Amino acid sequence: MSTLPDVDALRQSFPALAQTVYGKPLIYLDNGATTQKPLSVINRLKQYYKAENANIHRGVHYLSQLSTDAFEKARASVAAHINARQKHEIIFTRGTTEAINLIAHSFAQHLNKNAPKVLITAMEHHSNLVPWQQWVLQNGGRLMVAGLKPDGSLNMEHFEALLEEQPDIVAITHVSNVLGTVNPVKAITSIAHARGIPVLVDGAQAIAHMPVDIQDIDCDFYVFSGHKAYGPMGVGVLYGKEVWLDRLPPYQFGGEMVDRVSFDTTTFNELPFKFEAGTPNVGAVLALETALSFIRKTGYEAIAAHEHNLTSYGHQLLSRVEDIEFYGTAPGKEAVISFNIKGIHPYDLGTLLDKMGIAVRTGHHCAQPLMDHLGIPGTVRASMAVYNTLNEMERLAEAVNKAAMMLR
Amino acid sequence: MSTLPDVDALRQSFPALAQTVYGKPLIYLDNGATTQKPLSVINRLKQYYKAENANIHRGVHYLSQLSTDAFEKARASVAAHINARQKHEIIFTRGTTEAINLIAHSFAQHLNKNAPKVLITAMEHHSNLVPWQQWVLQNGGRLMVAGLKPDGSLNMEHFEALLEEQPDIVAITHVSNVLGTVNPVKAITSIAHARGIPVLVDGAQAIAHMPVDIQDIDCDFYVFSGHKAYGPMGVGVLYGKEVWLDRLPPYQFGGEMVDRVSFDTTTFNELPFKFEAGTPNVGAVLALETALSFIRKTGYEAIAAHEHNLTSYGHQLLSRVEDIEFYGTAPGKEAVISFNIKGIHPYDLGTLLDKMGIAVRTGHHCAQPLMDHLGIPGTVRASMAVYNTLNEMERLAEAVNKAAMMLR
Amino acid sequence: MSAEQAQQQIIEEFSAYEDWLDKYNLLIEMGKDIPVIDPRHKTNNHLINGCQSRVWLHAELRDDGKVYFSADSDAVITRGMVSLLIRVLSGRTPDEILNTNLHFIDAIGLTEHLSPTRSNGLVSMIKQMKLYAQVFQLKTKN
Amino acid sequence: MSAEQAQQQIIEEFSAYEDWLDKYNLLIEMGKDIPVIDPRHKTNNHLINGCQSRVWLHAELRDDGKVYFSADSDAVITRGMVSLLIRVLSGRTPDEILNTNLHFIDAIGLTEHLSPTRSNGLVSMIKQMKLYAQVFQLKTKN
Ligand SMILES: Cc1ncc(COP(=O)(O)O)c(C=O)c1O
Ligand SMILES: Cc1ncc(COP(=O)(O)O)c(C=O)c1O
Repeated sequence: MSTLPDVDALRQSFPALAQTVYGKPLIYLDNGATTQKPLSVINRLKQYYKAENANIHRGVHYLSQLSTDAFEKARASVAAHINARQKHEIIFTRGTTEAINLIAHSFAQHLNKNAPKVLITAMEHHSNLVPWQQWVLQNGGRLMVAGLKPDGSLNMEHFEALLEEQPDIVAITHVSNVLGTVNPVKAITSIAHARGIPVLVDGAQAIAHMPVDIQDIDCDFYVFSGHKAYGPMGVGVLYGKEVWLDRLPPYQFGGEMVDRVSFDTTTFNELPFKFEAGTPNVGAVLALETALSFIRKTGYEAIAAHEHNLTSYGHQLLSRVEDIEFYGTAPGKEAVISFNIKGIHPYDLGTLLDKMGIAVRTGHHCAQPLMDHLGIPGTVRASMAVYNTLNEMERLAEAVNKAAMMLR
Repeated sequence: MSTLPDVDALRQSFPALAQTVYGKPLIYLDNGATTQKPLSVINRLKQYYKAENANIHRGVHYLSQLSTDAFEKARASVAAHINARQKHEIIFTRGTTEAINLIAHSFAQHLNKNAPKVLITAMEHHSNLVPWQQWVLQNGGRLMVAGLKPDGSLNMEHFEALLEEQPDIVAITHVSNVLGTVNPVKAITSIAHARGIPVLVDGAQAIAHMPVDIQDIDCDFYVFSGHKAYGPMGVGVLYGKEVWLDRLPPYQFGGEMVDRVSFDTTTFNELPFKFEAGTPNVGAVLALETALSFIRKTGYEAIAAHEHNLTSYGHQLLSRVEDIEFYGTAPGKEAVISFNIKGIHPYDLGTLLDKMGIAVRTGHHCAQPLMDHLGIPGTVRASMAVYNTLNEMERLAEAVNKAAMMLR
Repeated sequence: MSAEQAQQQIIEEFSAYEDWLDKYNLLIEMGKDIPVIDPRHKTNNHLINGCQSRVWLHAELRDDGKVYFSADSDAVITRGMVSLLIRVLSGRTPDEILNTNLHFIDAIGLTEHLSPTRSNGLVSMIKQMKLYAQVFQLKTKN
Repeated sequence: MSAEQAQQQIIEEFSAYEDWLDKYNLLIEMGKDIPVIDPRHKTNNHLINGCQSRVWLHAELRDDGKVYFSADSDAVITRGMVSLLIRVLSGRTPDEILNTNLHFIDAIGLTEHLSPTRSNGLVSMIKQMKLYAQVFQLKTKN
């Protein structure tokens, strides 16, 4: 247990966790939606706007140069964090959703094909579903959906059977935001590549919890959001293999992404700028770098060990609640507990938990098709981060018990 | 002169202005690229991440509700700032560039037409040029470019002649980022509407300097960036008339913008959510609200009076520099002075000014076609904000003189 | 009892409780007394969509010139909120309904449910009730 | 004079000045002594694109086995920087060029020009000079 993080110490640097709501100490278990931010991240933003702020690239003055250097250093640092080969394989976006839309759009243009086929899974977030769905719908194509096993893990047989129908691209989440399932994205990439099919991995729910080695996974695209990994909102990362990014046409136009513009025609800048139109969110990119360095300093191993404890302890305590049903119990699942209590609407449960100071998310978690698949309107979801405590899991279980008693 | 702002007092709240660079006090005259931020804006960001941060919409817990309410209040506040009829006519984007790309994309889809025509002007920023150009290029259409008069104002005869060729849309900047020219967007909208042609106005360089009354202008779309108006990076505003926003298809998919998703099909949410895919940049939106309220508190009238003084004083002083050439001298021009000194490369001048502590921008300012039109590789651009002083204009002129002597 | 008296009564009943959970307990209990909507009206036509819980609302104008509401929700807290609204507004004339200022929600500390961004759909529900009243008012006046 | 000696000489020349503007004055002066590129080589082929100023660079391997550079730029500060590089690297063998660590730039306080994000293209210029040396090295060895 020597690798466990010092959670008490760590909590000190998260001001948001010290709040009370309705007079009760806040227990924040909505980390799947967004995490709270350490002071180092908040201060990085503040510092940027107090002493470094300038628009970047092409500027010759001191602040512009300072900001540009910091921005490009952050790019290199993000590349190193996920072990990307080259820093220009890192594109900064607004978030996961924008990154997936970018790839879906540019890939569609590149392929320029009738009846395209995209293979996803039944556990995708809307952001990794609707962009592909709209493309195939508009072109007479087909969205192929690999099913799940009862424990919420991917039905690999079904997946492989669909793969044989030769989809144009595979888009799959690394970790399910509802079920916590960790998909075998390395194996999936390998079998997809054997058929020449590129793979996009949605890492929104992975990057805060487990080390991501892009060269090991070997996927073609990997995307995540800063705000779900202790970073600020308004920044996300799109990793793309150089060969792909070179090949795909740009998505948005204007600003730094052009090389030479005349009224008749435009040539585009090289990577990574080709995909970064308009003034980037410089401050947020620098704060994202700080957030990732917070993660490295804490250590993925320590984070995973602690979160695993939280999750299994939480499961254990909650399973004593009468009539509770869990969604997602695959081995090795991430720090998410989704559940319902028979006969109780998740909204009611969530509302009462809130009054007891516990922030969970209720509803469909932007995964309506998964809810349909499970035959439920929604779930209550407790999603943990490194700063949550075993004691908080106890208070969650007590509160769920109490609420359930009130609601029955 | 009673309306002039108390600039000394005001500067106290901009920490970035108190810096020295290379041992010299910073004179920041790159406000056209991005403005510095008042403490109120920086603190709003900090406060958000310290005590309010949560993902918004659909969340039932306290912080999520708090953030959601604040976010929607900010939307109403932005709507009021530009006198929009309805708050759902305000869409939050990443910035001006994204807003224009959104409209260009959705408008193109909506029109779904061969050989489309877009009317722009010769002074457009790449962000209000390339998105339209790429659309017309890909569909055998035509980009129509209204020319300029020698003083940098729009050639209205040419514009009206082109309008008679019935373009599908007019996209025009409110204020030129190079020339400072203020375009008569109200009159332009009126004559375009007389022909049934919708108008998009790029307000990136206007919103920090002059009151914008959307109902008075009556344009169909108006866009601007937060970071050029004392707000943070990573947030922009797209105003669209309800009838247009209702009519246009969504741009990006995922997150809050959907209503009901199944694997087969998706229905989209109502305005404004339909156009806001993924987790929005909540903190930045709230800080943008604070920035706009800083502007209102300072008062557009006071801002304009002071900036007008800065600009005309700067012009007056600089015009004594030997061989100086100004670009953009239209009556009523905004707080921008673009110039070159014959035989001196703007990069050289900018570099030396930088060493004297003066931050200006040099180059093509993302308006290459305008540079081609003017027959120059670039300009030196001093762009002012409300916190600049007459003394800074004097030091600018001295520095330009000194640098010119060194470079000749 | 007037609408105002009904509001006062509700405020009094809630004033007995300090703790949030006690208030919610009461709310949940009250939800059980809701005039339940006839199952054949539990259709999409009568559905008011909040993001998370669903509410079905039916209104009829009876011969006494008053509007009678019945409703249901799949969430019991929402049902409790709705039952309070019905207590205040049901069995009143369209005029009375339109002129009632629902101050009790604030007074009993449930203002948060009135946030337009709240995902329980309460705001749309009140709107819908007033809309019914408006329609019936036009009807009676013709 | 070796490349190292040339660097030392430059460092010494700059050490006479404390003020930034004086250093730049010197740099500008030095730009005037650049071995000017033959106009017929001032083509896009020889262009190294920084974002803001343009540099043309030509290299030839003479019979003495040494590489001779000539260059020009439309910006005089860039020309100054380039002239320093030429002073250090021109008239040397490919091996020497490849093995020279250009520490003088840092020593005279112009490190900022070496930032890969700097828009003057100096970094690409150094890369280009070393690339020429590499090509010539291969040539001489064959
Ligand atoms: C698996 C997954 N993908 C994508 C997203 C969308 O991320 P964002 O809203 O930051 O774009 C989320 C966040 O809810 C998610 O959990
Ligand atoms: C007139 C004009 N339009 C558009 C833009 C692009 O704004 P942003 O980079 O914030 O998207 C700018 C900023 O440079 C501008 O000056």
